[in-house]
Amino acid sequence: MNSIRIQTHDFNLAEEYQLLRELSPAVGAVVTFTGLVRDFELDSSIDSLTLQHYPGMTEKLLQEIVDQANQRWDLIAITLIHRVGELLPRDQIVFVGVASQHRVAAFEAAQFLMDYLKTKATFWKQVSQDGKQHWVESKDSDSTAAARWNTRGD
Amino acid sequence: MNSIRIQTHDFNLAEEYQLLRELSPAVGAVVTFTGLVRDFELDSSIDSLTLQHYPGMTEKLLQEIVDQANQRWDLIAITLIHRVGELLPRDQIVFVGVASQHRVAAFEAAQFLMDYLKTKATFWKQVSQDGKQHWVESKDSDSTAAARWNTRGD
Amino acid sequence: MANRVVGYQRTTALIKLLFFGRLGDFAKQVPATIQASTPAEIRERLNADYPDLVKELCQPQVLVSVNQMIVSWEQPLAAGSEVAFLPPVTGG
Amino acid sequence: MANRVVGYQRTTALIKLLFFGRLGDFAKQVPATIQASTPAEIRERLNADYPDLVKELCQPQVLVSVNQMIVSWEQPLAAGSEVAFLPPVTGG
Repeated sequence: MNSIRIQTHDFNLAEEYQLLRELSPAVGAVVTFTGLVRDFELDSSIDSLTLQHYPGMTEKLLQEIVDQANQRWDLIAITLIHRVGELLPRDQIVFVGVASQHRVAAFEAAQFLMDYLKTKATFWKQVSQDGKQHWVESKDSDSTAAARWNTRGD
Repeated sequence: MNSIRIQTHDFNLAEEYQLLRELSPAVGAVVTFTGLVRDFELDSSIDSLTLQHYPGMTEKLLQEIVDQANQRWDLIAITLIHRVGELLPRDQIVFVGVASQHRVAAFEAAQFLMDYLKTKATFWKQVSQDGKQHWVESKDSDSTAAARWNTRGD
Repeated sequence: MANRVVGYQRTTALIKLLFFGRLGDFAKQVPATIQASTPAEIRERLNADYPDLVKELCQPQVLVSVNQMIVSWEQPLAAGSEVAFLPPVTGG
Repeated sequence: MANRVVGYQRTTALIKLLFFGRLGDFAKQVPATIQASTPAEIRERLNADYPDLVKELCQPQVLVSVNQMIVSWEQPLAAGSEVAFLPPVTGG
Protein backbone atom coordinates (compact mmCIF):
# COMPACT_ATOMS: atom_id res chain seq x y z
CA MET A 1 0.00 0.00 0.00
CA ASN A 2 2.58 2.48 -1.15
CA SER A 3 2.06 5.59 -3.21
CA ILE A 4 4.81 7.34 -5.19
CA ARG A 5 4.01 10.53 -7.03
CA ILE A 6 6.04 13.10 -8.96
CA GLN A 7 3.86 16.08 -9.73
CA THR A 8 3.89 19.79 -10.51
CA HIS A 9 0.83 20.58 -8.36
CA ASP A 10 0.82 21.00 -4.60
CA PHE A 11 -0.09 18.27 -2.12
CA ASN A 12 -2.29 18.34 0.96
CA LEU A 13 -0.68 16.96 4.10
CA ALA A 14 -4.02 16.50 5.86
CA GLU A 15 -5.36 14.29 3.05
CA GLU A 16 -2.18 12.23 2.90
CA TYR A 17 -2.22 11.77 6.66
CA GLN A 18 -5.87 10.68 6.66
CA LEU A 19 -5.18 8.08 3.96
CA LEU A 20 -2.28 6.63 5.96
CA ARG A 21 -4.13 6.73 9.25
CA GLU A 22 -7.25 5.02 7.93
CA LEU A 23 -5.51 2.20 6.08
CA SER A 24 -5.69 -0.25 8.95
CA PRO A 25 -6.78 -0.39 12.62
CA ALA A 26 -3.27 -1.68 13.33
CA VAL A 27 -1.72 1.73 12.55
CA GLY A 28 -0.22 2.98 15.82
CA ALA A 29 2.24 5.54 14.45
CA VAL A 30 2.29 7.95 11.52
CA VAL A 31 5.41 10.01 10.81
CA THR A 32 5.34 12.73 8.18
CA PHE A 33 8.15 14.80 6.77
CA THR A 34 7.48 17.89 4.69
CA GLY A 35 10.22 19.82 2.94
CA LEU A 36 9.55 23.49 2.18
CA VAL A 37 11.25 26.11 0.02
CA ARG A 38 13.12 28.45 2.34
CA ASP A 39 13.32 32.08 1.31
CA PHE A 40 17.10 32.29 1.74
CA GLU A 41 20.01 30.53 0.07
CA LEU A 42 23.59 31.53 0.85
CA ASP A 43 22.45 34.60 2.83
CA SER A 44 20.43 36.08 0.00
CA SER A 45 16.68 35.90 -0.63
CA ILE A 46 15.52 33.76 -3.54
CA ASP A 47 12.93 34.49 -6.21
CA SER A 48 12.06 30.90 -7.05
CA LEU A 49 13.30 27.34 -7.23
CA THR A 50 12.99 25.09 -10.26
CA LEU A 51 13.02 21.33 -9.80
CA GLN A 52 14.20 19.28 -12.76
CA HIS A 53 14.10 15.49 -12.82
CA TYR A 54 14.74 12.54 -15.11
CA PRO A 55 11.26 11.21 -15.99
CA GLY A 56 11.10 7.45 -15.87
CA MET A 57 14.36 7.00 -14.01
CA THR A 58 13.19 9.00 -11.00
CA GLU A 59 10.07 6.88 -10.59
CA LYS A 60 12.18 3.74 -10.81
CA LEU A 61 14.67 4.99 -8.21
CA LEU A 62 11.92 6.09 -5.81
CA GLN A 63 10.30 2.67 -6.15
CA GLU A 64 13.64 1.05 -5.26
CA ILE A 65 14.00 3.30 -2.20
CA VAL A 66 10.46 2.46 -1.06
CA ASP A 67 11.09 -1.28 -1.60
CA GLN A 68 14.27 -1.09 0.46
CA ALA A 69 12.44 0.65 3.32
CA ASN A 70 9.75 -2.04 3.29
CA GLN A 71 12.42 -4.73 3.44
CA ARG A 72 14.22 -3.11 6.36
CA TRP A 73 11.22 -2.20 8.53
CA ASP A 74 7.80 -3.63 9.29
CA LEU A 75 5.63 -0.90 7.76
CA ILE A 76 1.97 -0.62 6.85
CA ALA A 77 2.30 2.04 4.15
CA ILE A 78 4.59 4.64 2.61
CA THR A 79 3.62 7.76 0.68
CA LEU A 80 6.31 9.65 -1.22
CA ILE A 81 5.49 12.83 -3.15
CA HIS A 82 8.01 15.08 -4.88
CA ARG A 83 7.08 18.20 -6.78
CA VAL A 84 8.86 19.33 -9.95
CA GLY A 85 8.76 22.56 -11.96
CA GLU A 86 8.90 26.10 -10.59
CA LEU A 87 8.27 26.63 -6.88
CA LEU A 88 8.15 29.78 -4.79
CA PRO A 89 9.48 30.49 -1.29
CA ARG A 90 7.40 28.68 1.38
CA ASP A 91 5.99 26.20 -1.16
CA GLN A 92 5.96 22.54 -0.25
CA ILE A 93 8.55 20.48 -2.18
CA VAL A 94 8.53 16.96 -0.81
CA PHE A 95 6.39 14.75 1.42
CA VAL A 96 7.22 11.46 3.08
CA GLY A 97 4.57 9.72 5.16
CA VAL A 98 5.05 6.38 6.91
CA ALA A 99 2.41 4.38 8.80
CA SER A 100 3.41 1.48 11.02
CA GLN A 101 2.40 -0.34 14.17
CA HIS A 102 5.23 1.11 16.24
CA ARG A 103 6.93 4.47 16.27
CA VAL A 104 10.57 3.46 15.90
CA ALA A 105 10.00 1.81 12.51
CA ALA A 106 8.01 4.81 11.26
CA PHE A 107 10.67 7.31 12.35
CA GLU A 108 13.61 5.33 11.01
CA ALA A 109 11.95 4.53 7.69
CA ALA A 110 10.96 8.17 7.13
CA GLN A 111 14.55 9.30 7.76
CA PHE A 112 15.94 6.56 5.54
CA LEU A 113 13.56 7.52 2.73
CA MET A 114 14.57 11.18 2.91
CA ASP A 115 18.30 10.43 3.16
CA TYR A 116 18.15 8.13 0.15
CA LEU A 117 15.88 10.40 -1.84
CA LYS A 118 18.32 13.28 -1.27
CA THR A 119 21.34 11.32 -2.50
CA LYS A 120 19.95 8.83 -5.04
CA ALA A 121 16.83 10.21 -6.74
CA THR A 122 17.39 12.11 -9.98
CA PHE A 123 16.21 15.57 -9.02
CA TRP A 124 18.14 18.79 -9.52
CA LYS A 125 17.37 22.19 -8.00
CA GLN A 126 17.99 25.48 -9.76
CA VAL A 127 17.69 28.68 -7.74
CA SER A 128 16.65 32.01 -9.21
CA GLN A 129 18.21 34.79 -7.16
CA ASP A 130 18.63 38.48 -8.06
CA GLY A 131 17.46 37.70 -11.58
CA LYS A 132 20.13 35.03 -12.09
CA GLN A 133 19.88 31.25 -12.09
CA HIS A 134 22.30 28.78 -10.56
CA TRP A 135 22.18 25.07 -9.86
CA VAL A 136 22.25 24.08 -6.20
CA GLU A 137 25.42 22.27 -5.11
CA SER A 138 25.01 18.89 -3.46
CA LYS A 139 25.80 18.76 0.25
CA ASP A 140 28.35 16.41 1.81
CA SER A 141 26.09 16.18 4.86
CA ASP A 142 23.45 14.46 2.73
CA SER A 143 25.91 11.79 1.61
CA THR A 144 26.96 11.30 5.22
CA ALA A 145 23.32 10.97 6.28
CA ALA A 146 22.66 8.33 3.61
CA ALA A 147 25.86 6.42 4.37
CA ARG A 148 24.85 5.74 7.96
CA TRP A 149 22.24 3.24 6.74
CA ASN A 150 25.02 1.09 5.28
CA THR A 151 27.10 0.90 8.42
CA ARG A 152 24.44 -0.12 10.89
CA GLY A 153 24.52 -3.55 12.42
CA ASP A 154 20.92 -4.48 11.73
CA MET B 1 7.57 29.36 19.94
CA ASN B 2 6.65 26.12 21.60
CA SER B 3 3.22 24.81 22.47
CA ILE B 4 2.55 22.11 25.06
CA ARG B 5 -1.00 20.92 25.60
CA ILE B 6 -2.61 18.17 27.66
CA GLN B 7 -6.24 17.87 26.68
CA THR B 8 -9.22 15.51 26.59
CA HIS B 9 -10.42 16.68 23.16
CA ASP B 10 -9.00 15.63 19.81
CA PHE B 11 -6.39 17.58 17.84
CA ASN B 12 -6.22 18.44 14.15
CA LEU B 13 -2.92 17.56 12.48
CA ALA B 14 -3.57 19.86 9.52
CA GLU B 15 -4.01 22.89 11.80
CA GLU B 16 -0.93 22.05 13.83
CA TYR B 17 1.12 21.60 10.67
CA GLN B 18 -0.06 24.92 9.21
CA LEU B 19 0.91 26.74 12.41
CA LEU B 20 4.40 25.24 12.34
CA ARG B 21 4.87 25.80 8.63
CA GLU B 22 3.80 29.43 8.69
CA LEU B 23 5.87 30.49 11.69
CA SER B 24 8.84 31.65 9.65
CA PRO B 25 10.04 31.74 6.03
CA ALA B 26 13.16 29.97 7.32
CA VAL B 27 11.21 26.73 7.97
CA GLY B 28 12.62 24.14 5.59
CA ALA B 29 11.49 20.97 7.36
CA VAL B 30 8.47 19.93 9.39
CA VAL B 31 8.35 16.48 11.00
CA THR B 32 5.17 15.26 12.65
CA PHE B 33 4.55 12.17 14.72
CA THR B 34 1.05 11.03 15.55
CA GLY B 35 0.34 8.14 17.90
CA LEU B 36 -2.96 6.32 17.47
CA VAL B 37 -4.90 3.81 19.56
CA ARG B 38 -4.48 0.42 17.92
CA ASP B 39 -7.43 -1.95 18.11
CA PHE B 40 -5.37 -4.85 19.46
CA GLU B 41 -3.36 -5.38 22.61
CA LEU B 42 -1.80 -8.76 23.39
CA ASP B 43 -3.66 -10.44 20.49
CA SER B 44 -7.08 -9.40 21.68
CA SER B 45 -9.23 -6.49 20.53
CA ILE B 46 -9.68 -3.62 22.96
CA ASP B 47 -12.81 -1.71 23.92
CA SER B 48 -11.12 1.50 25.00
CA LEU B 49 -8.01 3.07 26.48
CA THR B 50 -7.98 5.44 29.44
CA LEU B 51 -5.09 7.85 29.84
CA GLN B 52 -4.37 9.02 33.38
CA HIS B 53 -1.78 11.66 34.18
CA TYR B 54 -0.42 13.67 37.10
CA PRO B 55 -1.71 17.21 36.52
CA GLY B 56 0.92 19.83 37.15
CA MET B 57 3.83 17.43 37.14
CA THR B 58 3.16 16.28 33.58
CA GLU B 59 3.19 19.83 32.25
CA LYS B 60 6.45 20.50 34.06
CA LEU B 61 8.09 17.34 32.72
CA LEU B 62 6.95 18.05 29.15
CA GLN B 63 8.35 21.56 29.42
CA GLU B 64 11.69 20.10 30.53
CA ILE B 65 11.70 17.69 27.59
CA VAL B 66 10.93 20.52 25.15
CA ASP B 67 13.65 22.70 26.71
CA GLN B 68 16.18 19.89 26.35
CA ALA B 69 15.29 19.39 22.67
CA ASN B 70 15.74 23.12 22.04
CA GLN B 71 19.14 23.01 23.70
CA ARG B 72 20.30 20.03 21.67
CA TRP B 73 19.05 21.08 18.24
CA ASP B 74 18.58 24.30 16.31
CA LEU B 75 14.78 24.32 16.06
CA ILE B 76 12.20 26.92 15.08
CA ALA B 77 9.26 25.47 17.00
CA ILE B 78 7.92 22.43 18.83
CA THR B 79 4.31 21.42 19.37
CA LEU B 80 3.53 18.66 21.86
CA ILE B 81 -0.04 17.50 22.46
CA HIS B 82 -1.09 14.57 24.64
CA ARG B 83 -4.67 13.52 25.17
CA VAL B 84 -5.97 12.17 28.48
CA GLY B 85 -9.23 10.49 29.48
CA GLU B 86 -11.04 7.73 27.62
CA LEU B 87 -10.04 7.03 24.01
CA LEU B 88 -11.38 4.54 21.48
CA PRO B 89 -9.55 2.38 18.94
CA ARG B 90 -8.16 4.50 16.07
CA ASP B 91 -8.33 7.72 18.13
CA GLN B 92 -5.33 10.03 18.11
CA ILE B 93 -3.38 9.97 21.41
CA VAL B 94 -0.27 12.07 20.97
CA PHE B 95 1.18 14.59 18.52
CA VAL B 96 4.72 15.87 18.17
CA GLY B 97 5.50 18.48 15.54
CA VAL B 98 8.92 20.01 14.96
CA ALA B 99 9.81 22.82 12.55
CA SER B 100 13.42 23.60 11.71
CA GLN B 101 15.62 24.88 8.91
CA HIS B 102 17.06 21.46 8.13
CA ARG B 103 15.60 17.98 8.16
CA VAL B 104 18.09 16.15 10.37
CA ALA B 105 17.39 18.39 13.38
CA ALA B 106 13.63 18.04 12.92
CA PHE B 107 13.77 14.25 12.66
CA GLU B 108 16.13 13.78 15.59
CA ALA B 109 14.28 16.20 17.85
CA ALA B 110 10.92 14.56 17.12
CA GLN B 111 12.34 11.14 17.97
CA PHE B 112 13.99 12.47 21.11
CA LEU B 113 10.74 14.10 22.23
CA MET B 114 8.78 10.88 21.77
CA ASP B 115 11.43 8.70 23.43
CA TYR B 116 11.58 11.00 26.44
CA LEU B 117 7.83 11.49 26.63
CA LYS B 118 7.37 7.71 26.65
CA THR B 119 9.81 7.16 29.51
CA LYS B 120 9.65 10.35 31.61
CA ALA B 121 6.22 11.98 31.33
CA THR B 122 3.69 11.01 33.98
CA PHE B 123 1.03 9.31 31.87
CA TRP B 124 -0.43 5.87 32.51
CA LYS B 125 -2.54 3.83 30.10
CA GLN B 126 -5.35 1.53 31.20
CA VAL B 127 -6.86 -0.84 28.65
CA SER B 128 -10.44 -2.03 28.74
CA GLN B 129 -10.64 -5.44 27.11
CA ASP B 130 -13.43 -8.03 27.29
CA GLY B 131 -15.14 -5.93 29.95
CA LYS B 132 -12.04 -5.92 32.21
CA GLN B 133 -9.50 -3.20 32.88
CA HIS B 134 -5.75 -3.58 33.19
CA TRP B 135 -2.87 -1.15 33.33
CA VAL B 136 -0.45 -1.30 30.42
CA GLU B 137 3.03 -2.57 31.31
CA SER B 138 5.97 -0.35 30.42
CA LYS B 139 8.20 -1.61 27.64
CA ASP B 140 11.93 -2.17 27.97
CA SER B 141 12.29 -1.07 24.33
CA ASP B 142 11.12 2.43 25.32
CA SER B 143 13.81 2.71 27.99
CA THR B 144 16.39 1.53 25.48
CA ALA B 145 15.16 4.10 22.95
CA ALA B 146 15.45 6.90 25.49
CA ALA B 147 18.86 5.75 26.73
CA ARG B 148 20.47 6.19 23.30
CA TRP B 149 20.28 9.98 23.69
CA ASN B 150 22.61 9.78 26.68
CA THR B 151 25.30 7.76 24.97
CA ARG B 152 25.69 9.79 21.81
CA GLY B 153 28.85 11.74 21.19
CA ASP B 154 27.22 15.01 20.19
CA MET C 1 10.38 -1.25 67.94
CA ALA C 2 9.73 1.20 70.79
CA ASN C 3 12.19 3.61 69.19
CA ARG C 4 10.38 3.42 65.93
CA VAL C 5 7.06 4.25 67.53
CA VAL C 6 8.62 7.22 69.27
CA GLY C 7 10.07 8.24 65.94
CA TYR C 8 6.66 8.26 64.35
CA GLN C 9 5.12 10.24 67.16
CA ARG C 10 7.74 12.96 66.81
CA THR C 11 6.82 13.40 63.14
CA THR C 12 4.42 16.28 62.77
CA ALA C 13 4.44 16.77 58.99
CA LEU C 14 0.98 16.12 57.49
CA ILE C 15 1.53 14.77 54.00
CA LYS C 16 -0.87 14.57 51.06
CA LEU C 17 -0.71 11.17 49.30
CA LEU C 18 -1.23 10.36 45.62
CA PHE C 19 -1.03 6.95 43.93
CA PHE C 20 -0.95 6.65 40.14
CA GLY C 21 -1.50 3.89 37.60
CA ARG C 22 -1.77 0.37 38.99
CA LEU C 23 -0.80 1.65 42.45
CA GLY C 24 -4.13 3.43 42.60
CA ASP C 25 -5.96 0.08 42.44
CA PHE C 26 -4.18 -1.02 45.63
CA ALA C 27 -4.65 2.32 47.41
CA LYS C 28 -8.39 2.86 47.18
CA GLN C 29 -8.86 2.66 50.99
CA VAL C 30 -5.75 4.67 51.90
CA PRO C 31 -6.49 8.03 53.58
CA ALA C 32 -5.66 11.16 51.60
CA THR C 33 -3.12 12.33 54.17
CA ILE C 34 -0.63 10.79 56.56
CA GLN C 35 1.99 11.94 59.06
CA ALA C 36 5.56 10.98 58.15
CA SER C 37 9.05 12.44 57.86
CA THR C 38 10.22 10.64 54.68
CA PRO C 39 8.62 8.72 51.80
CA ALA C 40 10.26 5.55 53.14
CA GLU C 41 8.47 6.12 56.41
CA ILE C 42 5.14 6.50 54.62
CA ARG C 43 5.72 3.09 53.14
CA GLU C 44 6.50 1.59 56.54
CA ARG C 45 3.45 3.17 58.17
CA LEU C 46 1.11 1.89 55.46
CA ASN C 47 2.41 -1.66 55.77
CA ALA C 48 0.19 -2.73 58.66
CA ASP C 49 -3.10 -1.93 56.95
CA TYR C 50 -2.14 -2.15 53.25
CA PRO C 51 0.52 -4.86 52.84
CA ASP C 52 -0.42 -5.53 49.18
CA LEU C 53 0.02 -1.86 48.35
CA VAL C 54 3.35 -1.63 50.15
CA LYS C 55 4.61 -4.72 48.31
CA GLU C 56 3.92 -2.80 45.08
CA LEU C 57 5.54 0.38 46.45
CA CYS C 58 8.71 -1.59 47.20
CA GLN C 59 9.20 -2.64 43.56
CA PRO C 60 12.41 -1.02 42.33
CA GLN C 61 10.78 0.66 39.30
CA VAL C 62 8.38 2.66 41.51
CA LEU C 63 9.48 6.29 41.85
CA VAL C 64 8.43 8.80 44.45
CA SER C 65 7.96 12.53 43.98
CA VAL C 66 7.63 15.30 46.52
CA ASN C 67 5.85 18.41 45.32
CA GLN C 68 6.18 17.09 41.77
CA MET C 69 9.94 16.52 41.88
CA ILE C 70 11.36 12.99 41.74
CA VAL C 71 13.29 12.47 45.02
CA SER C 72 14.94 9.70 47.02
CA TRP C 73 12.94 7.64 49.52
CA GLU C 74 14.88 9.33 52.33
CA GLN C 75 13.94 12.89 51.33
CA PRO C 76 12.83 14.83 54.49
CA LEU C 77 9.22 15.97 54.17
CA ALA C 78 7.86 19.37 55.11
CA ALA C 79 4.29 19.72 56.35
CA GLY C 80 1.80 20.05 53.51
CA SER C 81 4.03 18.27 51.00
CA GLU C 82 2.41 16.33 48.18
CA VAL C 83 3.95 12.86 47.91
CA ALA C 84 3.13 10.83 44.81
CA PHE C 85 3.97 7.20 44.08
CA LEU C 86 4.66 6.62 40.40
CA PRO C 87 4.81 3.26 38.64
CA PRO C 88 6.68 3.13 35.30
CA VAL C 89 5.00 5.56 32.91
CA THR C 90 3.22 4.29 29.79
CA GLY C 91 2.11 7.37 27.88
CA GLY C 92 2.70 8.34 24.28
CA MET D 1 45.30 8.33 -33.46
CA ALA D 2 44.51 6.59 -36.75
CA ASN D 3 43.32 3.58 -34.78
CA ARG D 4 40.99 5.73 -32.76
CA VAL D 5 39.40 7.16 -35.89
CA VAL D 6 38.91 3.67 -37.31
CA GLY D 7 37.37 2.68 -33.97
CA TYR D 8 34.84 5.47 -34.25
CA GLN D 9 33.93 4.57 -37.80
CA ARG D 10 33.27 0.95 -36.85
CA THR D 11 30.73 2.07 -34.23
CA THR D 12 27.24 1.86 -35.61
CA ALA D 13 25.15 2.37 -32.44
CA LEU D 14 23.09 5.56 -32.60
CA ILE D 15 22.73 6.81 -29.03
CA LYS D 16 20.25 9.28 -27.57
CA LEU D 17 21.94 11.82 -25.26
CA LEU D 18 20.55 13.52 -22.15
CA PHE D 19 22.29 16.04 -19.88
CA PHE D 20 20.81 17.01 -16.51
CA GLY D 21 21.30 19.79 -13.99
CA ARG D 22 24.30 22.06 -14.57
CA LEU D 23 25.49 19.77 -17.38
CA GLY D 24 22.50 20.90 -19.44
CA ASP D 25 23.83 24.47 -19.42
CA PHE D 26 27.04 23.28 -21.13
CA ALA D 27 25.24 20.99 -23.59
CA LYS D 28 22.74 23.32 -25.23
CA GLN D 29 24.36 22.97 -28.69
CA VAL D 30 25.03 19.22 -28.46
CA PRO D 31 23.00 17.14 -30.96
CA ALA D 32 20.32 14.85 -29.51
CA THR D 33 22.05 11.71 -30.82
CA ILE D 34 25.58 10.47 -31.40
CA GLN D 35 27.32 7.32 -32.60
CA ALA D 36 29.49 5.63 -29.99
CA SER D 37 30.20 2.24 -28.43
CA THR D 38 30.64 3.30 -24.77
CA PRO D 39 29.82 6.33 -22.60
CA ALA D 40 33.57 7.03 -22.35
CA GLU D 41 33.71 7.21 -26.12
CA ILE D 42 30.82 9.70 -26.18
CA ARG D 43 32.87 11.92 -23.91
CA GLU D 44 35.91 11.63 -26.20
CA ARG D 45 33.90 12.40 -29.32
CA LEU D 46 32.30 15.48 -27.79
CA ASN D 47 35.67 16.88 -26.71
CA ALA D 48 36.57 18.58 -30.02
CA ASP D 49 33.45 20.72 -30.21
CA TYR D 50 32.43 20.95 -26.53
CA PRO D 51 35.57 20.98 -24.37
CA ASP D 52 33.87 22.88 -21.51
CA LEU D 53 31.12 20.27 -21.35
CA VAL D 54 33.59 17.38 -21.42
CA LYS D 55 35.59 18.95 -18.62
CA GLU D 56 32.38 18.84 -16.56
CA LEU D 57 31.62 15.27 -17.65
CA CYS D 58 35.05 14.19 -16.43
CA GLN D 59 34.40 15.33 -12.85
CA PRO D 60 34.40 12.24 -10.64
CA GLN D 61 30.95 12.91 -9.12
CA VAL D 62 29.25 12.79 -12.55
CA LEU D 63 27.43 9.49 -13.09
CA VAL D 64 26.29 7.99 -16.35
CA SER D 65 23.20 5.90 -16.95
CA VAL D 66 22.22 3.73 -19.89
CA ASN D 67 18.52 3.15 -20.33
CA GLN D 68 17.98 4.57 -16.84
CA MET D 69 20.45 2.27 -15.09
CA ILE D 70 23.66 3.67 -13.56
CA VAL D 71 26.56 1.97 -15.38
CA SER D 72 30.33 2.24 -15.78
CA TRP D 73 31.85 4.49 -18.41
CA GLU D 74 32.99 1.39 -20.32
CA GLN D 75 29.50 -0.13 -20.63
CA PRO D 76 28.99 -1.33 -24.27
CA LEU D 77 26.11 0.52 -25.90
CA ALA D 78 23.39 -0.99 -28.07
CA ALA D 79 21.80 1.02 -30.86
CA GLY D 80 18.93 3.16 -29.62
CA SER D 81 20.22 3.32 -26.04
CA GLU D 82 19.45 6.38 -23.94
CA VAL D 83 22.60 7.68 -22.27
CA ALA D 84 22.19 10.30 -19.54
CA PHE D 85 24.86 12.30 -17.76
CA LEU D 86 23.96 12.98 -14.15
CA PRO D 87 25.62 15.52 -11.86
CA PRO D 88 25.17 15.01 -8.08
CA VAL D 89 21.44 15.07 -7.31
CA THR D 90 19.96 17.85 -5.17
CA GLY D 91 16.29 16.97 -4.67
CA GLY D 92 14.25 16.68 -1.48
